[in-house]
Amino acid sequence: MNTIPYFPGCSLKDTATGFESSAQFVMETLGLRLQELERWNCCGTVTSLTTDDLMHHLASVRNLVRVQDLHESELVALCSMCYNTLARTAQRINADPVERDKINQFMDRESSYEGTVEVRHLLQVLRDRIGWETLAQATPITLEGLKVACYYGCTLLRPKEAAIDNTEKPTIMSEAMAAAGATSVPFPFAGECCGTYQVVDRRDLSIERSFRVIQSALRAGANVIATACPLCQHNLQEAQKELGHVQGLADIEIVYFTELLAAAMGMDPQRLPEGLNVLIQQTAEAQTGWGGS
Amino acid sequence: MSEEKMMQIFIMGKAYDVPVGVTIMDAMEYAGYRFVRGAGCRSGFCGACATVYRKEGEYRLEFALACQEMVEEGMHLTQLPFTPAPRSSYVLSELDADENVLLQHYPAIARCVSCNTCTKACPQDIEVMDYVQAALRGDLKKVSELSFDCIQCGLCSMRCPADIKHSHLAQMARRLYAVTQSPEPDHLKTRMSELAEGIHEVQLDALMKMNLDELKKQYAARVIEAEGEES
Amino acid sequence: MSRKKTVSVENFRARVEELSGENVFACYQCGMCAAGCPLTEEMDRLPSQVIRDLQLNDITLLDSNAMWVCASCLACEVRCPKGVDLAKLMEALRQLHLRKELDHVSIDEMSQQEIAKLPQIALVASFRKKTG
Amino acid sequence: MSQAIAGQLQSGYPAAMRESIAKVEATRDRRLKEGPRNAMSAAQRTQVLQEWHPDYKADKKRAIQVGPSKGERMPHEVADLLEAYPVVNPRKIDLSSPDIEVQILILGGGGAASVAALFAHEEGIPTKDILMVSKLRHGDCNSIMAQGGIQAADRETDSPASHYIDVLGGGHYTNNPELVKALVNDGPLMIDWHEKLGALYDKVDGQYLEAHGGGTSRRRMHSAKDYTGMELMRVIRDEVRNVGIPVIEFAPAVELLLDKQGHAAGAVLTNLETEEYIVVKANATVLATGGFGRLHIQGFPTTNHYGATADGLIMAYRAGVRLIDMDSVQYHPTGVAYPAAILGQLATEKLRNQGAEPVNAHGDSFVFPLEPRDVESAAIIRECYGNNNGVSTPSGIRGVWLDTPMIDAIHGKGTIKKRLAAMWMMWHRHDIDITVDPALVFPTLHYQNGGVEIDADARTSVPGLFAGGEVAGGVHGKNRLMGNSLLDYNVFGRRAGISAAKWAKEHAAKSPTLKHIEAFSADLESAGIKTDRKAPIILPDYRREAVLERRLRILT
Repeated sequence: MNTIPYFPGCSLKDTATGFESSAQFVMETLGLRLQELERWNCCGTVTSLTTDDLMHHLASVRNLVRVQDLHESELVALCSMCYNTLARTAQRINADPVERDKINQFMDRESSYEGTVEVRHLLQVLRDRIGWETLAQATPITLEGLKVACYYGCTLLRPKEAAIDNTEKPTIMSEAMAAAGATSVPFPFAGECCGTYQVVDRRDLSIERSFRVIQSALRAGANVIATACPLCQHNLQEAQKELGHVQGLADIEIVYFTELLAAAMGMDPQRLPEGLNVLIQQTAEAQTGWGGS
Repeated sequence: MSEEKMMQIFIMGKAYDVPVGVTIMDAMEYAGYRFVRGAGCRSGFCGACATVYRKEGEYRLEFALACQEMVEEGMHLTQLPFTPAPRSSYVLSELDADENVLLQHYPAIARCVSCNTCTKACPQDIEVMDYVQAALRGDLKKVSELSFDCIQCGLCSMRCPADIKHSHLAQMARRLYAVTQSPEPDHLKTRMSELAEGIHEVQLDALMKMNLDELKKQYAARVIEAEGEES
Repeated sequence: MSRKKTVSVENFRARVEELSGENVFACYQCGMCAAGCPLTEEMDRLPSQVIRDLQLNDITLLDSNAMWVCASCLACEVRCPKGVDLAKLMEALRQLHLRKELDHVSIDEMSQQEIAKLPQIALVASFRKKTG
Repeated sequence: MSQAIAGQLQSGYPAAMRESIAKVEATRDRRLKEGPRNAMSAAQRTQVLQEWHPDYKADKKRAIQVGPSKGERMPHEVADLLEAYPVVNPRKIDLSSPDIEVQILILGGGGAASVAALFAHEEGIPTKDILMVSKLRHGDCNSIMAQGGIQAADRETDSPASHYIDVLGGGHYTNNPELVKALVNDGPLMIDWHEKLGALYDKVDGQYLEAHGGGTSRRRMHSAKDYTGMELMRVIRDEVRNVGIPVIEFAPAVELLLDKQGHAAGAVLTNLETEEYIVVKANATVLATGGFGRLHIQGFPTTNHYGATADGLIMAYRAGVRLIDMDSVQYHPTGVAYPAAILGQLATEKLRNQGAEPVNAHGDSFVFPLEPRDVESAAIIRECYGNNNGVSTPSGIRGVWLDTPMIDAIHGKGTIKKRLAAMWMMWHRHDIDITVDPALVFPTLHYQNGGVEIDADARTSVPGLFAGGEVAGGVHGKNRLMGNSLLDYNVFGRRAGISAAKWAKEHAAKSPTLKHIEAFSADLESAGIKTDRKAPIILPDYRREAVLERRLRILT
């Protein structure tokens, strides 16, 4: 089976293990195995934005060096924060030999980074390398009737250079959902911020932002929100916990987009979120009439 | 020893002539320093003699244990024998070994910038940054394995730009890993209950009553168990 | 903190421009950034005012909470018709504090119970943006 | 290693030593096939000990002239310190208002002291009423350096009784049976305690990886790679810190205090950095000050830590406690003999229990690799100086090869790096790879077999004074087996802590005095001992004579 170097990131090893296992299932089904880097470190989760702060890019560059050591030039990430941080660092350091040189001064225990690795998000791999048609053919179980709000958040769409799709009108996740037979419902907050790391010292703020996102999806008629970010997922679920009683906030499932694809590909339901299984079951029943068969 | 070969080193800025082929610790004592701090086991296990040096003509600071590292011509030496690193206290039996537990006690690990300075500072050749990273994802097993050789000298923490307290963090991880993922063998539990019943005390009391000749006979009659098959 | 450090104030605007790599005078105050910002309600100065204050070299901007409320979502960045990256300016303002160890989040004051509820992805991000 | 030296060496060894290594390599396959030589008979052991063991050299010892062990023979280096005057003038110490008052004062910062502190606390003494004082840092001790392992009879095929016989036979039946019983009986208990504290013992498939040590009849050596002492010490120290027991570092005790009834009442400490004295009054005092390796008995190099200078022996002796078995010193058979930079450092017995065989300059084996330590040491000394089959180093030291590459040959490639990581690292720092080349070794001063006399409850003859660990004698008799020192400090550290707690709850110390010091000095004088020697010495002095001679003490 073909493989592609893969960076999991910290969350996928503890709080978001379902994201990883479903993605692995999806990719193996499609014949392209995610090959986890043997050694990797936290990407840094956020990009450092000042001109002179290269130290905070070291974490990402180290991971790029490890891809380079495999004689590969592509690295795929699932977590959208990891994707954004790694991709922006790669763009900055690949383009600037002077900065690359400075960074390489710190690489005395590993190879120097030559600026040749590019970072992709799994959605890009699905679109550009696998193709929606192939994906559609690999989904025997239809998700017909499922109304998915594709929530991109910030890091898949901004800045423009790192965006995996149109920053204002992204369709990439909807296309993936459509390939799996689900209906994607557009909603205005698809690219709005969930409050991100503000949850640490301004929880009120992240709850409020996440509340708006869910509310927007609900009003658009969605019964499930698909995300690509463990932090979005966390914040949205925190908002549900906190404000579940408000306007049916708890009535919507929040899952990783890969979990929806994996469900459509027949992954063992035991390994998928309970709420998603129930939702799929109910939707299937509704599609086939009461009681089914 | 006849006519020692000598070389010049610098201890806290002053030049001294010391013999070739001795450790930093021996060289400092030769020069006339008497250690109060900065020397402990003198065998590389206790971490008391953490030493910082720079070699002539090089810009980097290097790190070593004075009792283990040989002096070199032109070394500029100083010691950092104490790192006032705070540690987090805990009741081991009450800890939840979840993925977040190390972060709760040592939140600064989230500040790791992967600069790898800790690894470079480690005189034990430990992949320190890698275990901090494993700690960040709550991987107790990996932290335990990677950090096992740590002698807790504190050089990593002294150098860390994120103010991580590496050795305390790793100590906690190893203990927690041991009690949660490396269970006590059954035969020890069996022996503990036998001891509680006093079975062995009877045997011991019988031996204590023996005279020297009887004891010698017992000793000579021992059957030496074969070396075990180890995997 | 016993050793109270202060943010360097000399050539305030120039320093922010240097750190961010942005030209604050490119802004013509259209207000797109403020219009798109999801967190203006929490800010004591609007994003557009932050740039205006920089243009005016108004050092009191350092006391504003705007830079700490900004979540670096980059909604402003993608929408600015003049290509000013406000997120970078916000980062520069934060850095002026953080480089003097004037942290906005105090790790020592966080309880284990609080941390237990947070995923590390949030902690890493927050500490990178709010501790120096 | 400097370029200049490295240029003359081939992978760490000079050419002359390489010639001998070639002979070792030539016989290795045959020796591996044949297996080790047989162990000696009792008569052969006695002979080699009497002819070659340093303990049997009469002129290296003398009978002590004063104190409770008067007339007993001990090495000159020890006798010199016992027959020395106090470092403090009792009249210049103000005892009227102690600086610190606690229920239990624990002298020492090593294994026994830490274990005593934890069990005293468990016995109900609040942490604030316990004080540990350490000469160097908490954990700078011999306990942290022990590599090979800790014995405890916990397997089905083993029993405390088997352990008992091994200990007594190894100690030539000179041990105190009560203490041996305590040692072997508590062995599994201490391992169980370590498990609950989270120590990481080597395990395979959930079972302990247990090995033989010199003189054992059962495999009962528990290990944590070859960092066993460090793993235990750092876990126990971490727990002392967790519990919050106060520790004052760099503050060694220099004299014990006794009250009018003759009960222990604390100690006088000195702050090593400011040189101030500190008076601590305590209901119970635990002596856990370790051994005397740094006295370099008979000029031997030592494996011991910097502070092993017999302070506890001297203080206790002056307070009236008898010392036993002081004529017996343990030389570890395999100290490093080359390179000179790490001379005398420990090459753990685990190397031999994993298959490395002692081999002479011609590549021939000459001794069963796992004889009791005194026998093994004597055999190596005989091979070098009796049979003249040793290997000479450039600095004029003789040694024999320890054929370490046999370990990987027997157990598979990678075994050394996995199980003997500390050892591999020690030689690797000097450009010697023990997976490829043998290591040169010679006996090194390792352990104080004797010490202060205690009973099974770790009580000394002075009420309120307890002792455990290397400072105490009687457990090992005149020879200690590998793996019993870690067990000793655990078992008797625990018993000392518990006994001290029980005593402290029932006995309040009265006004402390130093009268016994004055009396001891008077005894020295009436015995006609005229000397300017002072004790305890606290730290050895390795400064060069040439520097010391030119010293002007201006700032004192």
